[in-house]
Amino acid sequence: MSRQKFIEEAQVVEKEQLNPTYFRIRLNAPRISRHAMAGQFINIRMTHFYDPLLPRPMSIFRRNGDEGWLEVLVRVVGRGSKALSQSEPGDRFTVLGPLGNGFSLPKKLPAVLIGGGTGIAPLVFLASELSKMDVPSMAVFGFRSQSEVCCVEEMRAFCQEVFVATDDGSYGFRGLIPDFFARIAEEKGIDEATLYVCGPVPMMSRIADFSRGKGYDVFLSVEAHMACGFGACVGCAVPRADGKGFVLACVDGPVFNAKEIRLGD
Amino acid sequence: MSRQKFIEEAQVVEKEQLNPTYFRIRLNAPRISRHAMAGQFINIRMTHFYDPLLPRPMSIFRRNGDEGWLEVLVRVVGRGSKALSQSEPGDRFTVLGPLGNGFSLPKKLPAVLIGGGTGIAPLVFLASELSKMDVPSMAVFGFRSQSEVCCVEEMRAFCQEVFVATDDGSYGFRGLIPDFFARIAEEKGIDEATLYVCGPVPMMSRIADFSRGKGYDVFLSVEAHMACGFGACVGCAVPRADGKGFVLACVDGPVFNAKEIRLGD
Amino acid sequence: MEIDLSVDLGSLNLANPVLTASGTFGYAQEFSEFVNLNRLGGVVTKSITRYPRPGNPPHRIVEVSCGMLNSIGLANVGVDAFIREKMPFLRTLQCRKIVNIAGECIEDYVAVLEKLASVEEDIDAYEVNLSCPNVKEGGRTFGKDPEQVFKMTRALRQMTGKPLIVKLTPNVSDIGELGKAAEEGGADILSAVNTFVGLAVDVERRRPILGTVTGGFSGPAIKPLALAKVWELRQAVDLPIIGIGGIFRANDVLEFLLVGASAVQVGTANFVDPSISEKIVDELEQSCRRMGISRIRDLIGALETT
Amino acid sequence: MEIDLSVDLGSLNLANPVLTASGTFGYAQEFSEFVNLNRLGGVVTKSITRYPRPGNPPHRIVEVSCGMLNSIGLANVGVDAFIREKMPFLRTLQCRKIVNIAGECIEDYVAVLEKLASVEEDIDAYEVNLSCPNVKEGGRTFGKDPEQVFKMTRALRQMTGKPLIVKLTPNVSDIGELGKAAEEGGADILSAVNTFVGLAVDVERRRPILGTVTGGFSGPAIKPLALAKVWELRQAVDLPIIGIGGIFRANDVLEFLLVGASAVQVGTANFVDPSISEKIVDELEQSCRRMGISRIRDLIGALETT
Ligand SMILES: Cc1cc2nc3c(=O)[nH]c(=O)nc-3n(C[C@H](O)[C@H](O)[C@H](O)COP(=O)(O)OP(=O)(O)OC[C@H]3O[C@@H](n4cnc5c(N)ncnc54)[C@H](O)[C@@H]3O)c2cc1C
Ligand SMILES: Cc1cc2nc3c(=O)[nH]c(=O)nc-3n(C[C@H](O)[C@H](O)[C@H](O)COP(=O)(O)OP(=O)(O)OC[C@H]3O[C@@H](n4cnc5c(N)ncnc54)[C@H](O)[C@@H]3O)c2cc1C
Ligand SMILES: Cc1cc2nc3c(=O)[nH]c(=O)nc-3n(C[C@H](O)[C@H](O)[C@H](O)COP(=O)(O)O)c2cc1C
Ligand SMILES: Cc1cc2nc3c(=O)[nH]c(=O)nc-3n(C[C@H](O)[C@H](O)[C@H](O)COP(=O)(O)O)c2cc1C
Ligand code: FES
Ligand code: FES
Repeated sequence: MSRQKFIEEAQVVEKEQLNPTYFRIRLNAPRISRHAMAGQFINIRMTHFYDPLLPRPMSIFRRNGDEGWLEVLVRVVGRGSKALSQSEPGDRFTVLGPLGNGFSLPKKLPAVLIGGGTGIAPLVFLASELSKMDVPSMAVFGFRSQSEVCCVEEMRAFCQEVFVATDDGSYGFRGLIPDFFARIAEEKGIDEATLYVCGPVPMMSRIADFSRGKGYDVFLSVEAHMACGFGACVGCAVPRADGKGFVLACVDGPVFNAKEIRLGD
Repeated sequence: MSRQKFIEEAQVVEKEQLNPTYFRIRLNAPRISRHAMAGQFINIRMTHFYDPLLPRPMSIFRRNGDEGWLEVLVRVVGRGSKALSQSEPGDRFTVLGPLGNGFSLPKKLPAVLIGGGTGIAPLVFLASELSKMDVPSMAVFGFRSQSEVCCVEEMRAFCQEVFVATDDGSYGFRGLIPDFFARIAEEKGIDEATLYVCGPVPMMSRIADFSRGKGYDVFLSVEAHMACGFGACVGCAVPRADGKGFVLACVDGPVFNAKEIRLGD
Repeated sequence: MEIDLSVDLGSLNLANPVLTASGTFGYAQEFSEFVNLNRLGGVVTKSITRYPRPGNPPHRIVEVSCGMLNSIGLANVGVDAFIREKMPFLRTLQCRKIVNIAGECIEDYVAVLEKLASVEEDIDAYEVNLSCPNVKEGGRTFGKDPEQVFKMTRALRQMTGKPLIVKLTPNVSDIGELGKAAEEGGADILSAVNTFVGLAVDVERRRPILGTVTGGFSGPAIKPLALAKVWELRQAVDLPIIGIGGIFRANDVLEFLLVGASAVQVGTANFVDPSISEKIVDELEQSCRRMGISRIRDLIGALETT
Repeated sequence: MEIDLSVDLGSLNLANPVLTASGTFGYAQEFSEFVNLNRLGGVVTKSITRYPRPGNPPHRIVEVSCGMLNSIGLANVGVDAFIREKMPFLRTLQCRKIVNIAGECIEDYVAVLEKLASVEEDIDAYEVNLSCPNVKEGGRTFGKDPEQVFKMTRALRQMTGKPLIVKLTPNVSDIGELGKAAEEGGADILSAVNTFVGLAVDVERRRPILGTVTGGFSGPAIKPLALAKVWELRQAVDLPIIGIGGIFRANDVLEFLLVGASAVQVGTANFVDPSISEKIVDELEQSCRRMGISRIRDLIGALETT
């Protein structure tokens, strides 16, 4: 795997606060945008000072290769993401990408895109790609509460069906995504599918467990603490399912077949 | 000396690039502005990240206590001053001030304000105060070259006479301030005066040397590496002329009688 | 929920774990217009020596990435002027008042303690700064040699019944050894760490920026190092530990408590924001509330490593 | 003005003083799309061990103020696969190629050198990573004990005529002692420093963030410490020194040269900007031009301290 990567001085061209903690940031990064595939990520350096020091990995959420932009969906959790959320049009960030392997095309249909929180970001990109290729898909998205719900209308344009759950029931189904998906799978009698899952580890674990023994191909997009994003630091190790060492989230992933890896706690 | 100091979240309300390296930045800091005296400074914290870590001392250049703002004249020399220069209206900095002792009123007249580079900043403030009190003053300002010349018109409104020199002669007198001042003093037959001097150390040294034995009171506004700005770190030591230890630039100064201190190299 | 922030370091009880670090808080009065000093666990004075010290020539300070180097050189008014000019203010405080002492030979330290005896009723504890060159023994820092740490602690122990805090230097292979030496010498409490040795160069002038070539490195940059040292010390000794190094916010305090410190000192942060020590106390209470911790002492040494 | 950036470290001549640090530059190929590797003084491989090592469990990395902690655990393909899979690319490079080796006992290191003998014509020097626990001697890091540094260096010295670089750990009271031990053991060059021991805590989970509790601290935060260590080492030994620690730009390189290093290694910076090593070479030339320095070697050890 040695696709081309680019370092670009990307200018913020739009920023929108979607809800109390999510921000959509559009960056002008023509070369990365043109080469990006769904499931890949970029590494964004926040500042030329030394704090925060390391670039922050962010999934590619949307892109337009012709117009040369890409977007990230940022949840504010710490200093780096906060700095990103406080950027304004005109600000510049050094961006490295596209990084990692994207999602591979589904062998079993339908494609079911299961996302929690900002984990929906790479799935929105994937949905738009599948839709272009007329691959039938459905989406199951979960959020903490109504205020965080986003991208639903957009997804309806791409997918045959879109289901939404919130932890507190303030929008859509009330409860956790794994339960919700299990119910949908049963009701609809889905016994073959390709699941693309991105979200918190407990959510991904439970879906992987639930899928075991069923006719599902399951792909997980995982997060790990990263420094470089391109295989040099060997920091982003994810334990292999077979116990034989580790794979690297940044170059072997971030998308893995659920059978390959063991998710931590 | 225990005048009141304030910590304010000051908003940038104006920024103007005066020349390739000087910036004028207006900050909304009503309490500091109201209490500021000419010769005092503020300590500006650039960021809430830890790099740059320490606040940067900047002389108060102008202020309007009624409107609640003050201005600094910033020369870009390193990371902190660069960050300041890149600020935009709306940005906020934590500012501590007013710090240090200001200039005392002249006992001998005229007041001669001798400034080099951004050393002119506290002298512009001083000139406006002297002018309000109808104290006669003259100014001798030096810059590297014409492109850096600033505040001359403004000073003409405050002072009886304003002389300008540039190192390369591209504006006004050609040469260094100490020579220029010596010539003016001789030509005008100034044998009593209060000199207020702020600029590079070699310039201040030479003026202090030149003044020795003459009928001048000489006040120097000195810079030192500072951490706190209010007497706690004991970092900003300036050697005493009598060899008996040190005075502190931040609380005993930054304005000192030239007889009190020994300037470094 | 009522949050109990109090901690005990042996017989030294603090209303909360936040102390200020020696040399970064003056004689406390300098901060009285920024901080309600009585809200702090306590204050530690700058190092007091037998005679007044003017300190080192400039530059004494330089900023480095996420920290600073200093070569203040123990500038202070000396013990006599301290008693005369600084104790009257300290006496008015209700929080714990800890006097830090330093010197160039054991006799110096002893002389300082002898003089302080006259005001000892207003002092809650002594902290012994051992990061000074022992002029009588070839100039090597007292604090780097366990034997000297032991001797010094024993000598001072015999002079006072007040809690004796021995402040350790981190510039050694094995800080546990130093801690044990202080423990054997009769220390009640250890504080760790003093500054690390650092250097910065003015490339244009081809000179070190500090007048003394190297200086003491402090600030957020040293926090991971300091946490590792406190952790190492925690494995080696049973005495209560005061954690020091790069503390700027409540979360930093909690990190130190978890690795085994019973209290902390806030240093360089006071220069960046003179009101920060009190803010940290406020934040600490909020953090405990958010995390459902009713007694902060329950966090001390509670790091799970398996 | 023609600028001569070349430096000599004994018999090891570099076109410029910029090397890459072990473990931060993979096997060099990872950076070939970002950097013209032949513009560098040389590259240093990650530590190669006798057998492949998967490395430590996650988290292996955490950011701290102006730096990072790592507990990679010497993950590498092992010497056999290194020779088979990584040497072919390295062989194509014109810059200096330095192979870093590590192990858990002297025999491990010896075994790695024995195997590398078959490709030694394509290797310009060896760098010996001593910051590993000596499993046969109670797990204490080889590099903290001058006796073990001496033994290891002597053992490896007998096996190769190539320049032998001994990489020192900074986590000791006296790095000069280690340098002397390596010098006596027959080292040609010293490199300093490896990472400092650091710790970071996940307060919510009450656990260390790294799987191994403590980890190696690197990045701009450690530069002042590393400069002080190189300075200390410079007073103690005559061997050429390679300075390492927090180098991100040309000015940092010049600081290390002035305190006495003859070359440097760029580490963590490669993660922040994969093209940085080559940029530093460019900047270095510009800085020399601006400062009127025609031969960069004239700066080595040129710090004025009086
Ligand atoms: C491949 C990939 C794709 C991602 N995509 C997105 C996305 O589309 N939108 C989004 O909001 N977030 C995304 N993340 C997560 C995002 O990178 C982290 O939230 C961000 O790095 C946190 O930085 P911070 O400075 O705000 O937080 P910090 O203050 O650094 O830490 C806050 C939290 O982040 C965790 N953390 C610390 N260091 C790292 C590290 N090196 N890498 C990851 N987490 C760390 C800490 O454990 C802590 O819980 C992605 C992560 C990966 C690996
Ligand atoms: C009382 C006082 C008033 C001042 N008024 C003004 C003013 O009105 N306008 C203006 O442009 N500048 C003024 N300065 C100087 C200004 O504070 C410095 O230029 C600024 O701190 C440099 O910060 P930096 O991050 O840009 O540079 P750095 O990258 O930190 O360093 C660049 C240069 O600044 C010097 N320096 C480093 N640390 C310090 C420190 N702690 N204090 C001072 N210099 C340091 C270095 O030696 C170096 O030459 C004043 C300084 C003092 C003490
Ligand atoms: C400017 C300055 C002066 C200091 N003076 C002393 C001192 O006089 N005595 C002492 O024991 N420690 C002194 N220290 C060390 C601090 O008390 C503290 O141990 C160290 O700075 C680490 O904490 P920090 O990172 O929070 O600053 C000083 C530190 C600084 C920055
Ligand atoms: C992720 C990482 C892995 C490292 N692996 C090794 C290694 O395998 N062998 C070694 O000798 N040093 C290793 N080091 C230490 C570096 O070579 C270097 O000595 C240290 O990082 C300090 O330099 P820096 O601050 O420029 O990163 C590693 C450092 C990092 C950050
Ligand atoms: S992030 Fe560096 S190897 Fe994956
Ligand atoms: S700057 Fe701290 S005492 Fe003057």
